[in-house]
Amino acid sequence: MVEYRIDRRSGVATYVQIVQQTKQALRLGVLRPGDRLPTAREVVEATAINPNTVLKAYRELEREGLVEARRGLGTFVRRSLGSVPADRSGLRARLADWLDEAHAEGLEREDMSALFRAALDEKYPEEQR
Amino acid sequence: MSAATAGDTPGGAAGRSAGTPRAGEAGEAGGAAEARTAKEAAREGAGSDRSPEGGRTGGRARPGVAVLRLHRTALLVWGGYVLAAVAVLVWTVTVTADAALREQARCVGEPVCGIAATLAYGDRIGMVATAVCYGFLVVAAFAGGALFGRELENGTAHLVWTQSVSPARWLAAELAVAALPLLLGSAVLVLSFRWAWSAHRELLGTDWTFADVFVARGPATAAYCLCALAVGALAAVVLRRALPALGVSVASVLALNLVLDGFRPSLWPHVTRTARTPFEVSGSAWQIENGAVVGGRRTAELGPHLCDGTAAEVRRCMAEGDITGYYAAYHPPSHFWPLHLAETGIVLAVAALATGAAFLLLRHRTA
Amino acid sequence: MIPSSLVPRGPGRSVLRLHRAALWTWLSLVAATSAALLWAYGPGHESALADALRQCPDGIALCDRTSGPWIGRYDTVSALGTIGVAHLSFLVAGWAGAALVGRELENGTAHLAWTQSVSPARWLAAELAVPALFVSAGTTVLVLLHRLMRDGGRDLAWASWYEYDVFRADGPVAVAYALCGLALGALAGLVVGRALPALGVALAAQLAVVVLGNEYRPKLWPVVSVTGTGSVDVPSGAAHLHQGVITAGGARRATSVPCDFADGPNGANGVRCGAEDGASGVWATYHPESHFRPLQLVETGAVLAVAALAVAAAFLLLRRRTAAASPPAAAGRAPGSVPADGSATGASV
Amino acid sequence: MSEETAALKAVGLGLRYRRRRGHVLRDCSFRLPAGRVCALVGPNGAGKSTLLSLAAGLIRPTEGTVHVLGTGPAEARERFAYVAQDKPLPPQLTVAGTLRLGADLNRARWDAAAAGRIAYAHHAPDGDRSGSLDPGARIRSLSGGQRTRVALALAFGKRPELMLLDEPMADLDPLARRELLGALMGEAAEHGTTIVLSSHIVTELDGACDHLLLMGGGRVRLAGDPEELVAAHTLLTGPARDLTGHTVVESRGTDRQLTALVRPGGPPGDDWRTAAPSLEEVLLAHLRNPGAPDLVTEGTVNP
Repeated sequence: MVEYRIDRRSGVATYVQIVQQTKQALRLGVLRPGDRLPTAREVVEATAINPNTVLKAYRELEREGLVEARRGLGTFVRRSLGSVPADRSGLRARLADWLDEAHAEGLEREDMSALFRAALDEKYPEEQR
Repeated sequence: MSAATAGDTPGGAAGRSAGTPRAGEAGEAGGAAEARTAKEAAREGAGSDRSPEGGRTGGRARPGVAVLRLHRTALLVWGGYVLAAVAVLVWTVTVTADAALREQARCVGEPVCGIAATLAYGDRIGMVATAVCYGFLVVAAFAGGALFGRELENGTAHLVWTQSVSPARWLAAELAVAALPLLLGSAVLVLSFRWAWSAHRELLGTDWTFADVFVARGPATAAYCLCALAVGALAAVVLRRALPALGVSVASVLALNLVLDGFRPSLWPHVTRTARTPFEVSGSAWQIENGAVVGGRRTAELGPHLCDGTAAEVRRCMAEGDITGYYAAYHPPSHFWPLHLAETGIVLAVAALATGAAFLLLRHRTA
Repeated sequence: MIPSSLVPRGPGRSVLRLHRAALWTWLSLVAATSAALLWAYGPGHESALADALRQCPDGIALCDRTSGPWIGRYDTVSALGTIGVAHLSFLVAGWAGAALVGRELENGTAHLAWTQSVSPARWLAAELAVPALFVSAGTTVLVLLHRLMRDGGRDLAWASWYEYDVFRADGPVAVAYALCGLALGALAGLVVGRALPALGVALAAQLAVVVLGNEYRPKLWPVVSVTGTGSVDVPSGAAHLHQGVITAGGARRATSVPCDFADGPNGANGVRCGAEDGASGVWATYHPESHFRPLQLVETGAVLAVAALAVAAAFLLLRRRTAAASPPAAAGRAPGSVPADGSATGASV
Repeated sequence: MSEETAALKAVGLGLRYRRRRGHVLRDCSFRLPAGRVCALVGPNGAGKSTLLSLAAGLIRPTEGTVHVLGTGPAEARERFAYVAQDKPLPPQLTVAGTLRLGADLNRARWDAAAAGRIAYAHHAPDGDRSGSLDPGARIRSLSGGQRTRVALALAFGKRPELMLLDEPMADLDPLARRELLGALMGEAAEHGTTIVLSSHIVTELDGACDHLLLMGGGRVRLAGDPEELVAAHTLLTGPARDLTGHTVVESRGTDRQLTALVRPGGPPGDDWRTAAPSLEEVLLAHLRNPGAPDLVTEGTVNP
């Protein structure tokens, strides 16, 4: 079961945080098709946010076709998000190699992260929110 | 309730999933809440972890039970007091009276004789009479202070009024729950006192006209208790603070008692006896006034023994003073009940007025 | 009684401010009682005397009958005045227990004071000293007026100097009892820590002191003992205590009542007992009216000693409580309900 | 969505204590739709407690009316819960006795399990129950936070449609605040309970409330969805200029530079740098400027 972590000072709208964290869980395989998302009650009891915020996030996920609400049962994952578990195609291993290389070049952790993000933004500019 | 924040505790999710809801249960939850987005979602999937033992109790609120719960100590104290008074009376009428009677028998014809037991008998009966009669002062203190005053002062009353019980219903419950034991206890006290007082009249110096004996021998005892309760409630509703309400309610019922004590003989028409010669009314009568009839007018300022001497001297004296006879105004013992019931009625009327005023004021204050 | 220079200024003033309603109540009570006593001394007495004289033109002392509307009013007012002054100490005790100390502890005003750079001991000193000033002053005024009323109304007053209420209202013991009420009330308030129960405890304690005082009063000064063969003379106005017969062996045997009352010469009560199984005489003990003053002073001392003990106990109790650096309220806290460490928060919902 | 029934509605509501002391609450008109979680914020003495007492029917307004759940407070008594600021409880009862008191007084609605969860279930991470309440403990012996918990247990046990909570967080530690908010949100999620919480700290309710009532000087200054309220305001910074056309809430600055919080009446000129204010900035600006016009967003005004 996924757990949401709400950062009130991030400046990112609360419902967006839930959407993003759900998607990340889908991407990492923490959530798989058929899994049930926590109920609104469970989420708000743990995070003390307004229930409507959770529902708005779930509606957003439903609109994107990632989850579906089954009456009386809960909200369930319909499909996973694109990515295959990294190691089957060796992507993750190659990324690890790249990190070793960067480390050998004397790059700090922050430098690697900035480098990766710059390349990512150049290739796939951030989608409109 | 749930655990701390989700992020803080790795065990949190497991703890929650243990309470995984049963499907389909969510839809019935929610009482009469308005339909809304969250509710819809709850029905759609979320489910509820409402525990099965969370069934609701049905029926109307029971403020009476709640009042008992809140004031159990006071109830126990009242019960203890009634029992103690009855015990003292029983002991006095059996053990002490025996000793006093033996003492009296010993004293017949003796010029020097201790009468300690007889005095103790009278003292103890008189003490209980005082306690039974003036118990209403303690009731007033309790009603103004602990029962209503403290609840209004510390907000317990507000707590109750926002449960499913209206202020008026709460006041009614408090009055009723307090009135019932007061009535029962008063009845026990009055009946036992009547029994004890009449058991050995020959040993008692107390008369039926004594203020405390007069009240303690009938329903006026209960009436004063109820009045003290009502006045305490009114004082508390007006002042909304325990100690001032206590002071005001005690002072008010004491004043009422003193006023009625002063007017007591006037509450029922008295008997007037006139005669040409001086006379004494029976010792058991309550004499209010006596004097001479001077020129057809009753004058209390002239005593019945103005003219002494031989018959001729008396005649002359009366003629000189224009005294045509003597009179006495009094209540015979048979007037006890009309006098007592009249006083009871007045006290109950005051109690009713105070109760009405308390309800009106409460209604005026709250929505 | 206590010079104002001894009253700590800051806390003293705050005591006055906190109990302004009580101050006004006290002042109006003293004023009302004073007015009643003064009325009974002046116009009331005059009208009652006129009533009496109308019935007894020859003089009141020999008149067996005094009644009339003004006499009735005079009797009521003077009796209520006596009762009022004699029972002031109960009012003081109840107030001190409930409002002065009990409520301040209950609602935390006391703790507020203790955190305003006033030590608990100084707070209690101010709590006691300021009311003591007003209580002493007011009671003294009332006692003086009561004496005035009784002295002026000797020709009409029926109550004797040794009757419980009269005795307690007619001299310095009135002030002593009032101060004792204050001290006992404060102690009860400290011990109980809650207004309404403290009220009950304070009243009960004061009642005990007053009842004991009434009971042991005759023993506070040596009694006068007289013996006679057939009768003894007890002077008029004396407080007659005990009497009995002297047996042939010389032993005194008490009897609960004088065996025979007879109006002796000069209005004195002669106690005459017939010869009874070899009695050689009779005896009686009494306090003459001249003992009023020594009895008052000894009882005043005794009651003030009780008050001092109560005050000392209050200070000791306060020191023991506050030395532990925890407010009195914490004493009653259930064990385990307060978490010992910060990790488990007691107040969580 | 049921916009017809307001959980709480005030029309010209006012209260004053005798003539000489003036108004405690003056001409309050607003409506709170059912199902909302409403933060009632404002400085001390703003009239928050008075408003809640009026809604709870504990006092009678001197002017105007207040409707609770579509009816008067007295008629709605069984359907709302109220927790007063000082959390009054009978000191002589035990915790369990207090809950039984609640059961006796709310027989029609009482949910013993819901009350017990609030009072007794204290989930420390390692199962430590030292912080949970002893049912046999007397109310008198409890700490402020523990008493708050019992008072809230009474409110939850009633299973109300509307909760009126006056400063419920004041005595609680941060963890307990979070747990209380969580429990309240759970109640709202499952039963659609309308919740009104008063507080003078708005940040602690951030994210939890979807409605806001700002009180100041006995008036309702702002009412509505906090996001809408914030969106209606803009922070303008620029050379001192004319601000006509905009509703100015607050403006501060020197001759050369001016910072103003406005409700824009149109697109601001190019000289202005614009920024979105935070909710706290909007609230504080209104409190600092009692003369600024009140704002009640649509949907929350009385029809």
